[in-house]
Amino acid sequence: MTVALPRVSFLSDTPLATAELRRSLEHRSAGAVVVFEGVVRAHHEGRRVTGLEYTAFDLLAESEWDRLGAAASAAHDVIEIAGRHRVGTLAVGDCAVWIGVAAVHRAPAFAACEWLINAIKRDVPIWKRERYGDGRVVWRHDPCSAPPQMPIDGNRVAP
Amino acid sequence: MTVALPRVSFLSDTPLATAELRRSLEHRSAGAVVVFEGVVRAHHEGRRVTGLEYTAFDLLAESEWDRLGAAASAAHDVIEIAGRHRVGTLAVGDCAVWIGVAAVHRAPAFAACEWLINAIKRDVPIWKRERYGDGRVVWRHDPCSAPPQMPIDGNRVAP
Amino acid sequence: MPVTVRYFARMAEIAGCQSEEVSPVPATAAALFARLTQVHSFGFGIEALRVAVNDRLVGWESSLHDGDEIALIPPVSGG
Amino acid sequence: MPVTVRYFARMAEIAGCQSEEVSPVPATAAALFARLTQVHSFGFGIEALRVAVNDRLVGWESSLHDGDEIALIPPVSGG
Repeated sequence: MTVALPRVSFLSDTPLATAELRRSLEHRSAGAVVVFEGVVRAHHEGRRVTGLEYTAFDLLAESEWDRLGAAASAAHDVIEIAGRHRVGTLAVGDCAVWIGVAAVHRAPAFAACEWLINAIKRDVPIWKRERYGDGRVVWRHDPCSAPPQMPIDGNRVAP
Repeated sequence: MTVALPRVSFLSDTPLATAELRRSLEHRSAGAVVVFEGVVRAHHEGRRVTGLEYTAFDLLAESEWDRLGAAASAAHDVIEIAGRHRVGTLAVGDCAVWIGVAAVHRAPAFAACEWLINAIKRDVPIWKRERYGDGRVVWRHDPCSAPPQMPIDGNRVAP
Repeated sequence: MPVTVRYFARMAEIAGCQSEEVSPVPATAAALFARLTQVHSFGFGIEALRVAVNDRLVGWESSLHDGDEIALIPPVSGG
Repeated sequence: MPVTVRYFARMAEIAGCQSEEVSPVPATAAALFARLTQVHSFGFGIEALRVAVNDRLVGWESSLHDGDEIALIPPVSGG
Protein backbone atom coordinates (compact mmCIF):
# COMPACT_ATOMS: atom_id res chain seq x y z
CA MET A 1 0.00 0.00 0.00
CA THR A 2 1.29 3.42 -0.88
CA VAL A 3 0.69 6.11 1.68
CA ALA A 4 0.81 9.71 0.55
CA LEU A 5 2.92 11.42 3.17
CA PRO A 6 2.21 15.04 3.99
CA ARG A 7 4.70 17.01 1.91
CA VAL A 8 7.03 19.33 3.77
CA SER A 9 6.84 22.67 2.06
CA PHE A 10 9.46 25.34 1.61
CA LEU A 11 7.13 28.26 2.28
CA SER A 12 5.74 28.93 5.73
CA ASP A 13 3.27 31.58 6.80
CA THR A 14 4.10 31.08 10.48
CA PRO A 15 7.37 31.75 12.38
CA LEU A 16 10.06 29.28 11.35
CA ALA A 17 10.47 26.37 13.77
CA THR A 18 14.26 26.53 13.67
CA ALA A 19 14.86 23.92 16.38
CA GLU A 20 12.67 21.44 14.55
CA LEU A 21 14.40 22.20 11.26
CA ARG A 22 17.77 21.59 12.92
CA ARG A 23 16.56 18.23 14.24
CA SER A 24 15.53 17.19 10.74
CA LEU A 25 19.24 17.20 9.83
CA GLU A 26 20.28 14.67 12.46
CA HIS A 27 22.00 11.64 10.98
CA ARG A 28 24.55 9.15 12.34
CA SER A 29 27.06 9.97 9.63
CA ALA A 30 26.68 13.74 9.85
CA GLY A 31 29.88 15.22 11.25
CA ALA A 32 29.19 18.75 10.07
CA VAL A 33 26.07 20.89 10.04
CA VAL A 34 26.05 24.38 8.51
CA VAL A 35 23.03 26.62 8.96
CA PHE A 36 22.25 29.94 7.35
CA GLU A 37 19.59 32.23 8.78
CA GLY A 38 18.45 35.36 7.02
CA VAL A 39 17.05 37.85 9.51
CA VAL A 40 15.03 41.03 9.01
CA ARG A 41 17.36 43.96 9.61
CA ALA A 42 16.38 47.27 11.17
CA HIS A 43 17.90 49.25 8.31
CA HIS A 44 18.15 49.00 4.55
CA GLU A 45 20.30 51.40 2.56
CA GLY A 46 20.17 53.94 5.36
CA ARG A 47 16.41 53.82 5.83
CA ARG A 48 14.81 52.54 9.01
CA VAL A 49 12.80 49.39 8.33
CA THR A 50 9.76 48.88 10.54
CA GLY A 51 8.61 45.61 9.04
CA LEU A 52 8.17 43.75 5.82
CA GLU A 53 6.06 41.33 3.92
CA TYR A 54 7.00 38.43 1.67
CA THR A 55 4.73 37.13 -1.03
CA ALA A 56 5.43 34.18 -3.33
CA PHE A 57 4.33 32.33 -6.42
CA ASP A 58 3.70 29.29 -4.25
CA LEU A 59 3.79 26.34 -6.61
CA LEU A 60 6.78 27.54 -8.57
CA ALA A 61 8.63 28.54 -5.39
CA GLU A 62 8.23 24.97 -4.11
CA SER A 63 9.37 23.37 -7.36
CA GLU A 64 12.30 25.77 -7.68
CA TRP A 65 13.42 24.90 -4.15
CA ASP A 66 13.16 21.20 -5.00
CA ARG A 67 15.26 21.78 -8.11
CA LEU A 68 17.91 23.73 -6.19
CA GLY A 69 18.09 21.12 -3.42
CA ALA A 70 18.56 18.36 -5.99
CA ALA A 71 21.24 20.38 -7.76
CA ALA A 72 23.11 21.01 -4.50
CA SER A 73 22.88 17.33 -3.55
CA ALA A 74 24.20 16.27 -6.94
CA ALA A 75 27.13 18.69 -6.81
CA HIS A 76 28.20 18.31 -3.18
CA ASP A 77 28.79 15.36 -0.88
CA VAL A 78 25.99 16.12 1.56
CA ILE A 79 23.60 13.97 3.58
CA GLU A 80 20.58 16.13 4.36
CA ILE A 81 19.28 19.51 3.23
CA ALA A 82 16.45 21.41 4.86
CA GLY A 83 15.10 24.84 4.02
CA ARG A 84 12.17 27.07 4.87
CA HIS A 85 11.21 30.59 3.82
CA ARG A 86 8.67 32.84 5.48
CA VAL A 87 5.82 34.47 3.66
CA GLY A 88 3.47 37.02 5.19
CA THR A 89 4.23 39.86 7.55
CA LEU A 90 7.56 39.93 9.44
CA ALA A 91 9.04 42.21 12.07
CA VAL A 92 12.65 43.29 12.59
CA GLY A 93 14.60 40.37 14.01
CA ASP A 94 12.33 37.70 12.55
CA CYS A 95 13.91 34.82 10.69
CA ALA A 96 13.01 35.15 7.00
CA VAL A 97 14.85 32.12 5.66
CA TRP A 98 16.57 29.08 7.21
CA ILE A 99 18.83 26.79 5.20
CA GLY A 100 20.62 23.85 6.82
CA VAL A 101 22.98 21.27 5.34
CA ALA A 102 24.39 18.16 7.04
CA ALA A 103 27.39 16.34 5.60
CA VAL A 104 30.10 13.93 6.65
CA HIS A 105 32.69 16.70 6.27
CA ARG A 106 32.47 20.44 6.66
CA ALA A 107 33.70 21.75 3.30
CA PRO A 108 30.75 20.44 1.23
CA ALA A 109 28.33 21.54 3.96
CA PHE A 110 29.59 25.14 3.77
CA ALA A 111 29.70 25.10 -0.03
CA ALA A 112 26.20 23.69 -0.48
CA CYS A 113 24.65 26.00 2.13
CA GLU A 114 26.16 29.15 0.64
CA TRP A 115 25.30 28.10 -2.91
CA LEU A 116 21.70 27.38 -1.88
CA ILE A 117 21.03 30.76 -0.31
CA ASN A 118 22.59 32.53 -3.30
CA ALA A 119 20.50 30.43 -5.67
CA ILE A 120 17.32 31.08 -3.68
CA LYS A 121 17.88 34.82 -3.85
CA ARG A 122 18.44 34.54 -7.59
CA ASP A 123 15.74 32.09 -8.68
CA VAL A 124 12.93 31.41 -6.24
CA PRO A 125 9.84 33.53 -6.94
CA ILE A 126 9.46 35.33 -3.63
CA TRP A 127 9.14 39.10 -3.30
CA LYS A 128 9.73 41.41 -0.39
CA ARG A 129 7.82 44.58 0.40
CA GLU A 130 9.57 46.77 2.96
CA ARG A 131 7.87 49.26 5.25
CA TYR A 132 10.02 52.22 6.20
CA GLY A 133 9.99 54.57 9.17
CA ASP A 134 8.76 57.41 6.94
CA GLY A 135 5.60 55.44 6.12
CA ARG A 136 6.62 54.40 2.62
CA VAL A 137 6.03 50.83 1.47
CA VAL A 138 8.24 49.59 -1.37
CA TRP A 139 8.40 46.36 -3.34
CA ARG A 140 11.94 45.14 -3.81
CA HIS A 141 12.98 43.69 -7.14
CA ASP A 142 16.64 42.82 -6.91
CA PRO A 143 18.17 43.44 -10.33
CA CYS A 144 20.68 40.60 -9.85
CA SER A 145 17.90 38.06 -9.56
CA ALA A 146 15.68 36.64 -12.28
CA PRO A 147 18.33 35.96 -14.86
CA PRO A 148 17.37 37.32 -18.26
CA GLN A 149 17.98 34.03 -20.06
CA MET A 150 15.70 31.07 -19.50
CA PRO A 151 16.59 28.82 -16.62
CA ILE A 152 14.39 25.91 -17.68
CA ASP A 153 17.23 23.52 -18.31
CA GLY A 154 18.82 23.79 -14.92
CA ASN A 155 21.53 25.85 -13.32
CA ARG A 156 23.18 28.83 -14.78
CA VAL A 157 25.75 28.85 -11.99
CA ALA A 158 27.36 25.53 -11.11
CA PRO A 159 26.46 24.52 -7.58
CA MET B 1 33.42 51.88 38.73
CA THR B 2 34.76 48.99 36.71
CA VAL B 3 32.92 45.75 37.14
CA ALA B 4 34.70 42.55 36.22
CA LEU B 5 32.12 40.64 34.22
CA PRO B 6 32.15 36.87 34.35
CA ARG B 7 34.16 35.80 31.31
CA VAL B 8 32.44 33.51 28.83
CA SER B 9 34.79 30.66 28.12
CA PHE B 10 35.33 28.72 24.93
CA LEU B 11 35.60 25.32 26.60
CA SER B 12 32.60 23.64 28.18
CA ASP B 13 32.47 20.38 30.08
CA THR B 14 28.68 20.22 29.78
CA PRO B 15 26.47 19.80 26.68
CA LEU B 16 26.57 22.91 24.50
CA ALA B 17 23.62 25.24 25.02
CA THR B 18 23.15 25.85 21.30
CA ALA B 19 19.92 27.84 21.62
CA GLU B 20 21.55 30.20 24.10
CA LEU B 21 24.62 30.55 21.86
CA ARG B 22 22.37 31.42 18.94
CA ARG B 23 20.61 34.09 21.00
CA SER B 24 23.97 35.67 21.85
CA LEU B 25 24.28 36.59 18.15
CA GLU B 26 21.07 38.64 18.00
CA HIS B 27 21.65 42.19 16.83
CA ARG B 28 19.45 44.74 15.07
CA SER B 29 21.87 45.07 12.16
CA ALA B 30 22.46 41.34 11.71
CA GLY B 31 20.88 40.25 8.45
CA ALA B 32 22.84 37.01 8.19
CA VAL B 33 23.75 34.36 10.73
CA VAL B 34 25.92 31.38 9.81
CA VAL B 35 26.38 28.54 12.28
CA PHE B 36 28.71 25.57 12.10
CA GLU B 37 28.18 22.54 14.33
CA GLY B 38 30.67 19.71 14.54
CA VAL B 39 28.93 16.53 15.62
CA VAL B 40 30.36 13.19 16.81
CA ARG B 41 29.98 10.72 13.95
CA ALA B 42 29.23 7.02 14.32
CA HIS B 43 32.16 6.06 12.09
CA HIS B 44 35.72 7.17 11.50
CA GLU B 45 37.78 5.76 8.65
CA GLY B 46 35.55 2.70 8.50
CA ARG B 47 35.65 1.96 12.22
CA ARG B 48 32.58 2.17 14.40
CA VAL B 49 32.94 4.92 17.00
CA THR B 50 31.16 4.31 20.31
CA GLY B 51 32.17 7.54 21.99
CA LEU B 52 35.01 9.94 22.49
CA GLU B 53 36.71 12.25 24.87
CA TYR B 54 38.18 15.71 24.37
CA THR B 55 40.90 17.10 26.56
CA ALA B 56 42.45 20.56 26.29
CA PHE B 57 45.25 22.80 27.43
CA ASP B 58 42.66 25.10 28.96
CA LEU B 59 44.36 28.46 29.28
CA LEU B 60 46.04 28.32 25.91
CA ALA B 61 42.86 27.05 24.24
CA GLU B 62 41.01 30.09 25.57
CA SER B 63 43.68 32.55 24.48
CA GLU B 64 43.99 30.93 21.05
CA TRP B 65 40.22 31.19 20.57
CA ASP B 66 40.39 34.86 21.56
CA ARG B 67 43.18 35.41 19.05
CA LEU B 68 41.29 33.65 16.25
CA GLY B 69 38.07 35.56 16.97
CA ALA B 70 39.95 38.86 16.86
CA ALA B 71 41.65 37.85 13.60
CA ALA B 72 38.32 36.89 12.01
CA SER B 73 36.72 40.16 13.16
CA ALA B 74 39.61 42.18 11.75
CA ALA B 75 39.50 40.42 8.39
CA HIS B 76 35.74 40.19 7.83
CA ASP B 77 32.85 42.61 8.19
CA VAL B 78 31.05 40.78 10.98
CA ILE B 79 29.02 41.93 13.99
CA GLU B 80 29.17 39.10 16.52
CA ILE B 81 31.12 35.87 16.90
CA ALA B 82 30.35 33.12 19.40
CA GLY B 83 32.03 29.77 19.84
CA ARG B 84 32.09 26.87 22.26
CA HIS B 85 33.94 23.56 22.28
CA ARG B 86 33.14 20.54 24.42
CA VAL B 87 35.67 18.83 26.61
CA GLY B 88 35.05 15.58 28.49
CA THR B 89 33.18 12.50 27.37
CA LEU B 90 30.84 12.67 24.34
CA ALA B 91 28.52 10.20 22.68
CA VAL B 92 27.68 9.76 19.01
CA GLY B 93 25.43 12.63 17.91
CA ASP B 94 26.69 15.05 20.56
CA CYS B 95 27.69 18.52 19.46
CA ALA B 96 31.47 18.86 19.84
CA VAL B 97 31.90 22.41 18.61
CA TRP B 98 29.55 25.30 17.81
CA ILE B 99 30.70 28.39 15.90
CA GLY B 100 28.30 31.19 15.00
CA VAL B 101 28.85 34.44 13.15
CA ALA B 102 26.39 37.30 12.66
CA ALA B 103 26.97 39.94 9.99
CA VAL B 104 25.06 42.54 8.03
CA HIS B 105 25.58 40.49 4.85
CA ARG B 106 25.96 36.78 4.27
CA ALA B 107 29.29 36.53 2.43
CA PRO B 108 31.48 37.66 5.34
CA ALA B 109 29.43 35.54 7.76
CA PHE B 110 30.12 32.40 5.71
CA ALA B 111 33.77 33.29 5.19
CA ALA B 112 34.47 34.06 8.85
CA CYS B 113 32.64 30.97 10.11
CA GLU B 114 34.47 28.58 7.79
CA TRP B 115 37.82 30.21 8.49
CA LEU B 116 37.24 29.96 12.23
CA ILE B 117 36.47 26.24 12.28
CA ASN B 118 39.47 25.53 10.07
CA ALA B 119 41.68 27.65 12.31
CA ILE B 120 40.37 25.96 15.45
CA LYS B 121 41.17 22.54 14.05
CA ARG B 122 44.66 23.74 13.16
CA ASP B 123 45.64 25.78 16.20
CA VAL B 124 43.58 25.35 19.35
CA PRO B 125 45.14 22.85 21.79
CA ILE B 126 42.34 20.32 22.10
CA TRP B 127 42.78 16.59 21.61
CA LYS B 128 40.31 13.85 20.82
CA ARG B 129 40.47 10.27 22.02
CA GLU B 130 38.14 7.96 20.13
CA ARG B 131 36.65 4.74 21.46
CA TYR B 132 35.97 2.13 18.80
CA GLY B 133 33.57 -0.78 18.64
CA ASP B 134 36.45 -3.23 18.95
CA GLY B 135 37.37 -1.80 22.34
CA ARG B 136 40.39 0.18 21.21
CA VAL B 137 40.93 3.71 22.46
CA VAL B 138 43.08 5.96 20.28
CA TRP B 139 44.33 9.52 20.64
CA ARG B 140 44.00 11.48 17.44
CA HIS B 141 46.79 13.81 16.40
CA ASP B 142 45.82 15.31 13.07
CA PRO B 143 48.99 15.78 11.05
CA CYS B 144 47.62 18.89 9.35
CA SER B 145 47.29 20.69 12.66
CA ALA B 146 50.00 22.18 14.82
CA PRO B 147 51.98 23.90 12.12
CA PRO B 148 55.68 23.18 12.37
CA GLN B 149 56.69 26.83 12.30
CA MET B 150 55.94 29.11 15.23
CA PRO B 151 52.58 30.80 15.18
CA ILE B 152 53.38 33.36 17.86
CA ASP B 153 53.10 36.36 15.59
CA GLY B 154 49.65 35.66 14.33
CA ASN B 155 48.07 33.89 11.43
CA ARG B 156 49.77 31.68 8.98
CA VAL B 157 46.66 31.58 6.85
CA ALA B 158 44.94 34.86 6.10
CA PRO B 159 41.48 34.88 7.63
CA MET C 1 -11.61 30.13 -23.94
CA PRO C 2 -9.21 32.83 -22.74
CA VAL C 3 -5.84 32.47 -21.01
CA THR C 4 -5.29 33.80 -17.50
CA VAL C 5 -2.36 36.08 -16.68
CA ARG C 6 -1.02 36.20 -13.12
CA TYR C 7 0.86 39.18 -11.71
CA PHE C 8 3.05 39.44 -8.62
CA ALA C 9 4.45 42.12 -6.33
CA ARG C 10 4.98 45.49 -8.07
CA MET C 11 3.54 44.19 -11.34
CA ALA C 12 0.25 43.37 -9.61
CA GLU C 13 0.13 46.91 -8.21
CA ILE C 14 0.74 48.37 -11.67
CA ALA C 15 -1.80 46.07 -13.31
CA GLY C 16 -4.25 46.82 -10.53
CA CYS C 17 -5.10 43.14 -10.17
CA GLN C 18 -3.60 39.75 -9.29
CA SER C 19 -4.80 38.19 -12.53
CA GLU C 20 -6.77 38.91 -15.65
CA GLU C 21 -8.08 37.02 -18.65
CA VAL C 22 -6.93 37.61 -22.19
CA SER C 23 -8.60 36.54 -25.40
CA PRO C 24 -8.23 35.80 -28.19
CA VAL C 25 -5.23 33.73 -27.14
CA PRO C 26 -1.91 35.10 -28.43
CA ALA C 27 0.31 32.60 -30.23
CA THR C 28 3.23 32.78 -27.78
CA ALA C 29 4.14 34.06 -24.32
CA ALA C 30 6.16 36.82 -25.98
CA ALA C 31 3.14 37.86 -28.05
CA LEU C 32 1.01 37.89 -24.91
CA PHE C 33 3.49 40.15 -23.12
CA ALA C 34 3.63 42.47 -26.15
CA ARG C 35 -0.13 42.81 -26.04
CA LEU C 36 -0.19 43.43 -22.27
CA THR C 37 2.38 46.23 -22.53
CA GLN C 38 -0.10 48.12 -24.71
CA VAL C 39 -2.38 48.27 -21.66
CA HIS C 40 -0.04 48.40 -18.64
CA SER C 41 3.16 50.37 -18.01
CA PHE C 42 4.92 47.62 -16.14
CA GLY C 43 8.33 49.22 -15.84
CA PHE C 44 9.85 45.81 -16.57
CA GLY C 45 10.94 44.81 -20.05
CA ILE C 46 10.70 41.24 -21.26
CA GLU C 47 14.45 40.82 -20.72
CA ALA C 48 14.01 41.33 -16.94
CA LEU C 49 11.16 38.83 -16.58
CA ARG C 50 10.69 35.09 -16.54
CA VAL C 51 7.48 33.45 -17.61
CA ALA C 52 5.73 30.32 -16.40
CA VAL C 53 2.89 28.49 -18.10
CA ASN C 54 0.75 26.30 -15.86
CA ASP C 55 3.26 26.63 -12.99
CA ARG C 56 6.33 25.68 -15.05
CA LEU C 57 9.03 28.01 -16.32
CA VAL C 58 9.10 28.14 -20.11
CA GLY C 59 10.76 30.11 -22.87
CA TRP C 60 9.07 33.22 -24.26
CA GLU C 61 8.51 31.52 -27.62
CA SER C 62 6.40 28.78 -26.05
CA SER C 63 3.02 28.56 -27.69
CA LEU C 64 -0.10 29.20 -25.65
CA HIS C 65 -3.33 27.23 -25.57
CA ASP C 66 -6.88 27.86 -24.41
CA GLY C 67 -7.12 27.88 -20.65
CA ASP C 68 -3.39 28.24 -19.96
CA GLU C 69 -2.35 30.16 -16.88
CA ILE C 70 0.61 32.42 -17.61
CA ALA C 71 2.61 33.90 -14.74
CA LEU C 72 4.87 36.89 -15.33
CA ILE C 73 7.77 36.78 -12.89
CA PRO C 74 9.57 40.02 -12.12
CA PRO C 75 13.02 40.06 -10.49
CA VAL C 76 12.73 38.23 -7.16
CA SER C 77 13.78 39.47 -3.73
CA GLY C 78 13.50 36.55 -1.34
CA GLY C 79 16.18 35.39 1.09
CA MET D 1 64.28 25.54 41.43
CA PRO D 2 63.26 23.20 38.63
CA VAL D 3 60.99 23.82 35.65
CA THR D 4 57.75 21.89 35.21
CA VAL D 5 56.95 20.12 31.95
CA ARG D 6 53.31 19.49 30.99
CA TYR D 7 52.22 16.70 28.67
CA PHE D 8 48.94 16.21 26.82
CA ALA D 9 47.05 13.43 25.11
CA ARG D 10 49.26 10.70 23.64
CA MET D 11 52.42 12.37 24.98
CA ALA D 12 51.10 12.11 28.53
CA GLU D 13 50.44 8.41 28.00
CA ILE D 14 53.96 7.87 26.71
CA ALA D 15 55.52 9.94 29.50
CA GLY D 16 53.33 8.13 32.01
CA CYS D 17 52.40 11.41 33.69
CA GLN D 18 50.66 14.74 33.11
CA SER D 19 53.69 16.71 34.27
CA GLU D 20 57.15 16.30 35.68
CA GLU D 21 59.91 18.51 37.05
CA VAL D 22 63.27 18.97 35.40
CA SER D 23 66.45 20.34 36.94
CA PRO D 24 68.95 21.74 36.42
CA VAL D 25 67.07 24.08 34.10
CA PRO D 26 68.09 23.72 30.43
CA ALA D 27 68.99 26.94 28.65
CA THR D 28 66.21 26.81 26.05
CA ALA D 29 62.96 25.02 25.26
CA ALA D 30 64.78 23.14 22.50
CA ALA D 31 67.46 21.99 24.95
CA LEU D 32 64.75 20.86 27.35
CA PHE D 33 63.06 18.81 24.64
CA ALA D 34 66.39 17.28 23.62
CA ARG D 35 66.96 16.19 27.21
CA LEU D 36 63.43 14.75 27.55
CA THR D 37 63.82 12.65 24.39
CA GLN D 38 66.69 10.84 26.13
CA VAL D 39 64.13 9.56 28.64
CA HIS D 40 60.85 9.25 26.67
CA SER D 41 60.14 7.85 23.20
CA PHE D 42 57.52 10.43 22.31
CA GLY D 43 57.01 9.50 18.70
CA PHE D 44 56.82 13.24 17.91
CA GLY D 45 59.83 15.16 16.67
CA ILE D 46 60.36 18.79 17.62
CA GLU D 47 59.16 19.82 14.14
CA ALA D 48 55.68 18.40 14.87
CA LEU D 49 55.30 20.15 18.23
CA ARG D 50 54.60 23.63 19.54
CA VAL D 51 55.82 24.81 22.91
CA ALA D 52 54.32 27.19 25.45
CA VAL D 53 56.06 28.73 28.44
CA ASN D 54 53.80 29.91 31.23
CA ASP D 55 50.70 29.45 29.04
CA ARG D 56 52.01 31.42 26.06
CA LEU D 57 53.29 30.02 22.79
CA VAL D 58 57.00 30.72 22.28
CA GLY D 59 59.81 29.78 19.92
CA TRP D 60 61.98 26.78 20.69
CA GLU D 61 65.00 29.02 21.26
CA SER D 62 63.29 30.88 24.09
CA SER D 63 65.36 30.77 27.23
CA LEU D 64 63.98 29.08 30.33
CA HIS D 65 64.02 30.30 33.90
CA ASP D 66 63.58 28.74 37.32
CA GLY D 67 59.97 27.87 38.00
CA ASP D 68 58.81 28.12 34.36
CA GLU D 69 56.02 25.83 33.27
CA ILE D 70 56.70 24.41 29.80
CA ALA D 71 53.87 22.76 27.84
CA LEU D 72 54.68 20.49 24.91
CA ILE D 73 51.84 20.63 22.41
CA PRO D 74 51.45 17.72 20.00
CA PRO D 75 49.32 18.02 16.83
CA VAL D 76 45.81 18.97 17.88
CA SER D 77 42.55 17.23 16.96
CA GLY D 78 39.73 19.44 18.19
CA GLY D 79 36.75 20.56 16.15
